Amino acid sequence: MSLHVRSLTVGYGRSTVLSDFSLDVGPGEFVVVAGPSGCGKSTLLRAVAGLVPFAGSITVAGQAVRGPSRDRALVFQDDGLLPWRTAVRNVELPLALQGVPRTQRRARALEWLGRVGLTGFEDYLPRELSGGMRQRVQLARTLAQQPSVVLMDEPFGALDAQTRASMQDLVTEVLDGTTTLFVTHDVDEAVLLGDRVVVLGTGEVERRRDAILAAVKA
Amino acid sequence: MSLHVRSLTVGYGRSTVLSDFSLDVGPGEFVVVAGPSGCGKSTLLRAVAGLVPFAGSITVAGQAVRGPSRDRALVFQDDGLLPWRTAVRNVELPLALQGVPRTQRRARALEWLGRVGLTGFEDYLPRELSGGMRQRVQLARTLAQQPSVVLMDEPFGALDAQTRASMQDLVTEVLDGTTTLFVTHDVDEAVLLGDRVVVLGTGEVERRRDAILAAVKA
Amino acid sequence: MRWVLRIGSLAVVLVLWQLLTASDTRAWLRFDQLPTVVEVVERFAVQIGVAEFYHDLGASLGRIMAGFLLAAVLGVALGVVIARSRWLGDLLRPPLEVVRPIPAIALVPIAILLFPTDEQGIVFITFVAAFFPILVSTRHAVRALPTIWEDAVRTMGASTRQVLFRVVLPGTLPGVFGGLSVGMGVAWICVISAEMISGQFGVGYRTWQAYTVVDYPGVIVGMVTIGGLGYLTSAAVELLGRRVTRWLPREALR
Amino acid sequence: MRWVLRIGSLAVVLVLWQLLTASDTRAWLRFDQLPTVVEVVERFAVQIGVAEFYHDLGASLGRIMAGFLLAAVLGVALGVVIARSRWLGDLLRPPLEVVRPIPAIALVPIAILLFPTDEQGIVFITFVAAFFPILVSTRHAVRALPTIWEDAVRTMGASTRQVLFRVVLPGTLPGVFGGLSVGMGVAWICVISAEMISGQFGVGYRTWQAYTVVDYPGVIVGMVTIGGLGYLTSAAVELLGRRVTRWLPREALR
Amino acid sequence: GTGEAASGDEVPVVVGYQSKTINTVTAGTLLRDKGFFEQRLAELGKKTGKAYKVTWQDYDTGAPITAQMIAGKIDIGSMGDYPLLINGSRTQKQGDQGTRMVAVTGYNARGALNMVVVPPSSRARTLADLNGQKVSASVGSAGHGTLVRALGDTKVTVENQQPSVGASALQSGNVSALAQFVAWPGQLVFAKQAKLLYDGAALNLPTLHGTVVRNPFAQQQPEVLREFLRAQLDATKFLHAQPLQAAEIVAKATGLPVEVVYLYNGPNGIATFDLSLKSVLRKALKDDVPFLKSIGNIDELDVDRFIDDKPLRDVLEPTEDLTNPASLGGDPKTASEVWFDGAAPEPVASPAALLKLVRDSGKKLRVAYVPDAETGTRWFAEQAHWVRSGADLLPFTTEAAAAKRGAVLTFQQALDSVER
Ligand SMILES: Nc1ncnc2c1ncn2[C@@H]1O[C@H](COP(=O)(O)OP(=O)(O)OP(=O)(O)O)[C@@H](O)[C@H]1O
Ligand SMILES: Nc1ncnc2c1ncn2[C@@H]1O[C@H](COP(=O)(O)OP(=O)(O)OP(=O)(O)O)[C@@H](O)[C@H]1O
Ligand SMILES: [Mg+2]
Ligand SMILES: [Mg+2]
Repeated sequence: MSLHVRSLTVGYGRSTVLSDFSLDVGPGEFVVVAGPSGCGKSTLLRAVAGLVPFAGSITVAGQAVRGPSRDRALVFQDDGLLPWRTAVRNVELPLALQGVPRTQRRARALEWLGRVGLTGFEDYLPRELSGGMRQRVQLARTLAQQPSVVLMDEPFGALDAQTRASMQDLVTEVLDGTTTLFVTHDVDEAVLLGDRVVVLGTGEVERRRDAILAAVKA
Repeated sequence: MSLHVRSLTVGYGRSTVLSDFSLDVGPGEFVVVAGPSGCGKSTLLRAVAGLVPFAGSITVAGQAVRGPSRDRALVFQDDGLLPWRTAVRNVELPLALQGVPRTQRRARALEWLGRVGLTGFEDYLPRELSGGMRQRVQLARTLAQQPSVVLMDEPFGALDAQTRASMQDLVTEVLDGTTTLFVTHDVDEAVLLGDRVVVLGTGEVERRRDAILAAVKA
Repeated sequence: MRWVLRIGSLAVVLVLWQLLTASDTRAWLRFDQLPTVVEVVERFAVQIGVAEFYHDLGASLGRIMAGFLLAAVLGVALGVVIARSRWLGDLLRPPLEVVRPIPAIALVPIAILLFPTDEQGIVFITFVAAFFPILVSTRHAVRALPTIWEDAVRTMGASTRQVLFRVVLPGTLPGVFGGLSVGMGVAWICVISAEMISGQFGVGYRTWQAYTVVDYPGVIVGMVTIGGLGYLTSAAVELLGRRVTRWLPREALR
Repeated sequence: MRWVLRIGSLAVVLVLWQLLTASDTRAWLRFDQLPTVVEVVERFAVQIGVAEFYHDLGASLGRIMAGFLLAAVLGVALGVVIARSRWLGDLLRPPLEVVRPIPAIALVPIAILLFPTDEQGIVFITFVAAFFPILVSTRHAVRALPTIWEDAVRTMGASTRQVLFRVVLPGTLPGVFGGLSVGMGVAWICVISAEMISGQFGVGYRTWQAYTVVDYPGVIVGMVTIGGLGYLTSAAVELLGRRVTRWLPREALR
Repeated sequence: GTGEAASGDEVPVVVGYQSKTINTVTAGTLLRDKGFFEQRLAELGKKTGKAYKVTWQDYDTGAPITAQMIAGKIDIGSMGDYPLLINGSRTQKQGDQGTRMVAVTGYNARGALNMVVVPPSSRARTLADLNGQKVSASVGSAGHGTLVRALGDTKVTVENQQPSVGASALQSGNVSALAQFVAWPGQLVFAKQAKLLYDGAALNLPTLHGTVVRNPFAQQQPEVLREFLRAQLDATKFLHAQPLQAAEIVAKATGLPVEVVYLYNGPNGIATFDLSLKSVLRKALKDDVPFLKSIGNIDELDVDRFIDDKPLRDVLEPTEDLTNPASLGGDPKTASEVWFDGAAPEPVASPAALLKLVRDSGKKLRVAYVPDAETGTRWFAEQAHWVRSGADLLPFTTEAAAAKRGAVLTFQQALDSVER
């Protein structure tokens, strides 16, 4: 599904974070969003997710974004797990909201937990997991939801190189064909995963790195 | 100050995370701690900070660790800022606890905020700051405290390459001569900052990388 | 060991009371006219042999439970609604806030005139007593709820109702259980006012009756009974609260 | 606009009451014997011309404030202590929990016997009323406090006292203010019980006296006065609470 | 403690009373309003050189007054007969620290201070009609005692409620009848919220209210007690001399309608005000003890020890005479009183004459009082039940009593049938 951001302006009362920002993402495109700390990357993702009020327009598959929807899932930069649910029950949550029957959703959630390397930790509460483990539970939860647009805010920030590599493989495989906005500070990761890199900055410059990417991927 | 960890064992009820782990850090040494997600890096740092009960012994400058102290500051992996205090008042906190007079401590806090690139954000509450900005406030707070042992748990995980580089410079400068345990997943960062890298893993192997480091730093 | 301390502390209080009252201590506070523990225990021993005593217990427990359960359901529901809907909050808060401080005894005539039977009036008063603490605590708990959990489930496509049941209710449980515990206590502290209507039985009724004939050991037996029942019911609420809020980080430290 | 809604909602309640009582409605609930709004307003008009009315207001406000302030200080302090010290918790909770449900009216005879002056007894009862909700809410708020803030300041070398004042108190303020708001309400709902001791003046005393001559408009004037005073004092607590908890994430959404 | 706390030259005196129990006004509401006690203490102060500070405390029942007396915080109190006995029994343990009954405030020699009323729509005519129904009473009060004694074999469920709670219950229909003491029955009947079912006078057992004093206070401040009794006598005399004015004072202070206060405290009223501790009244108190013991309200009480008439003897010569000093003149068995709107109450020789006057005068009637033809209980003419007896028309307080004498007429029917 294609995503179009037009003249997006987001402010938090005392400061305007994004102003007149535009971005077009084609169906199934994987766009990496980069930029200095505090430039508005998370804000952009939250706007697309429908979680902050904005001026301008955001459309997904021609439909204007007015609020959150299950089609646009967000992996939060901060810990977005529900602390009273165990790991597996956190992953089950989107399935439960979609009305998947109880036994089926547990099986699927366990499978996703396995794919992020957390078999054996399904009954742990978030507070009993390490930072990187919580990030992976969040990832599993979002993948289980199978949204048509995925928004990821530094999903691998707390992972060691090896785990990160296997998560990258997972994402590449699962999100193939899914429109994705992916925030990362890791240049290698950007190059590896992104079809394109958008750099937010003081002037919200967009830099095409297609050439580089094509060379690397080849 | 030298730090000695001897036969450290930490468990959380259902699982033993570190068992019989030992580590010696010389005075002023900068040790990078690495290892796969969930291997116990944060646990190690919390044990040295005196925040979790443990078996075995930890000594700092010959003194056994029995609980937290202002000599062993910890930059938390999760957000450790007090949400009801503005950025500058969070940085002032360790100074206030040390009894620094009000005007002086504000000036010093503002200076530290400036050094982490947050001038102009001093009156922002934590919830009004981006993830990377909050990490930098935490960093400023810990540096302002001037402890003799610094424990940092992925302090730059949410920073873009450029900001990260300037923070690395800052840390190198300020913590010169301070005993430091530093958790990071970034190999470049480990190589750049560390005098030595300790890899925690299934067998808690310690690998000396002094040779490599010496080559790079030269 | 912990139980020894707990029971020991109650024992110390009793011994202190006995000493103060038996010696007719009069140092600013005046214990000289209060009944001694021994007098109260003697009366208690008589009471627990009387069938009427258990009838009173049962009646009061039933009334309190009915009023409390009603209050728990309505208090939590309205507390959430008021905290989350600006519109409904503006609409419902003013009348509720004005009614909230109205004394339970002042409701006695209203309850009698309004309700067809005495029991309904009694349950109504215990309901009102428990309702407001639960409402207010729930409202405050909802206000203090972090926003990220709600944001998370909304991007999973949760409806307003699902947000309420999946996030708001579980997330506010620690605060809500604080309110339920307080509400249970307040329901008991109003049991006398409520049972003034009764005219026949109930622990509160019996206690007030003892006072109208200035029978102090009787009053204290009533107070102790109410204290005991209140303790048990609050302890049940607290226990349940602890069970459903095991996920709190501080629970790992116990 | 918001104020229109707020005042409008009170007006709707009044109109409804007038309609139900004036038409002597009797449909399960029975409004036929209750006074109409007009009767009450007439009586109110008379009351506000009487100097005694203001004397009563002042006396009750003073008593409530004294009891409430005492309760706020002691309730928060003990709530924190009980939640944080296992030892003191085990020691203090059993006696406190048994005393907590004791009805305010049941304390009347005790207060008369225990305190040298009536005013002390009255303040004691309002104190007890407000104390327990504040204690329990504080205890629950401390229990629900995230551990990381405390860990953070402890690695800065904070003493136990500093942890209390820098982390526990500010961090629990949202819950504590919930408790203060409830406590204020409960103090008012016990004002009649407390002022039963008085025998001379006070809004609660006057309301009960009106009831002893079955003067329903007088009772309702008393209830409305108490409702109004209670509303104002709770609103003051809530306003203060809002000011000191501006940092809550949800406050950004208002 | 007030008496013993007397420090320096200021002597505090705390008086507890029940404004709504209008049978005690001479030791409470009226006494306070007229300031007789303060005046007498001022006189006394000139002799002793001390200042006296009186605090008045008004409660709704006798219980808090007794509680405060036990705590040593009220020195002089007034209450009804059963609360008096409870007061005596509770403080008896304290021995010399206890209380003493020192005077009567008012009494009714036949017991008409207690009555049973039913809602206006009730079909009950006698107590027996209440069989199996709920009756509200304050257990351990004089109203309850009257009910139990009068019920005989009739089985009712007694709902033990405070008087005001019982009144609400009666209005809402949650109880079928209310058995209470002054001024509840009169007030409810006057407000047309109830009608009289049973008049306590039918039992012919005296009921009374009285004054109690804390013994330590009486011993330390005997002259203050004496002045209190003198002041109570002043108030009693004032009430006898100016019954209407006294009723108006009490009505204003309590919020009760003046017509109701005047029913009880007016000339030939239901309450006879006299301080004397008459032997019939002492006996009545003693006879009440077994009843209170039977319902478990008191353990034991030595009434003779509790009653102490020495202080009173310093003040007046006690009398055994039972006639009401506040008289309407004429034959007390028939003397009636009519009160037209805008005029003062005026005596009428008989109920029949009263009817004639009301019908012929054409003036608007405010209220009229007639004595029950049998018991002499003063009652509202409009709420009385009338029976023709030859040329005469006789009023009765209850329908049951009237029905025994013939066809019962309402006030309006009686007015229409009185001879021109
Ligand atoms: N409170 C707890 N209760 C139970 N187990 C816990 C608790 N905290 C941590 N653990 C377990 O301890 C192990 C190590 O956690 P720790 O946070 O030290 O890992 P880490 O090395 O810092 O990982 P990461 O790189 O993901 O942050 C994990 O397996 C985790 O499940
Ligand atoms: N609730 C808020 N109120 C006020 N300002 C806010 C709020 N949230 C974010 N901001 C401001 O918006 C700007 C952008 O924040 P955002 O979180 O989008 O940055 P980011 O690009 O994600 O940074 P990082 O890489 O550090 O996560 C920051 O300057 C921040 O101070
Ligand atoms: Mg961000
Ligand atoms: Mg970690």
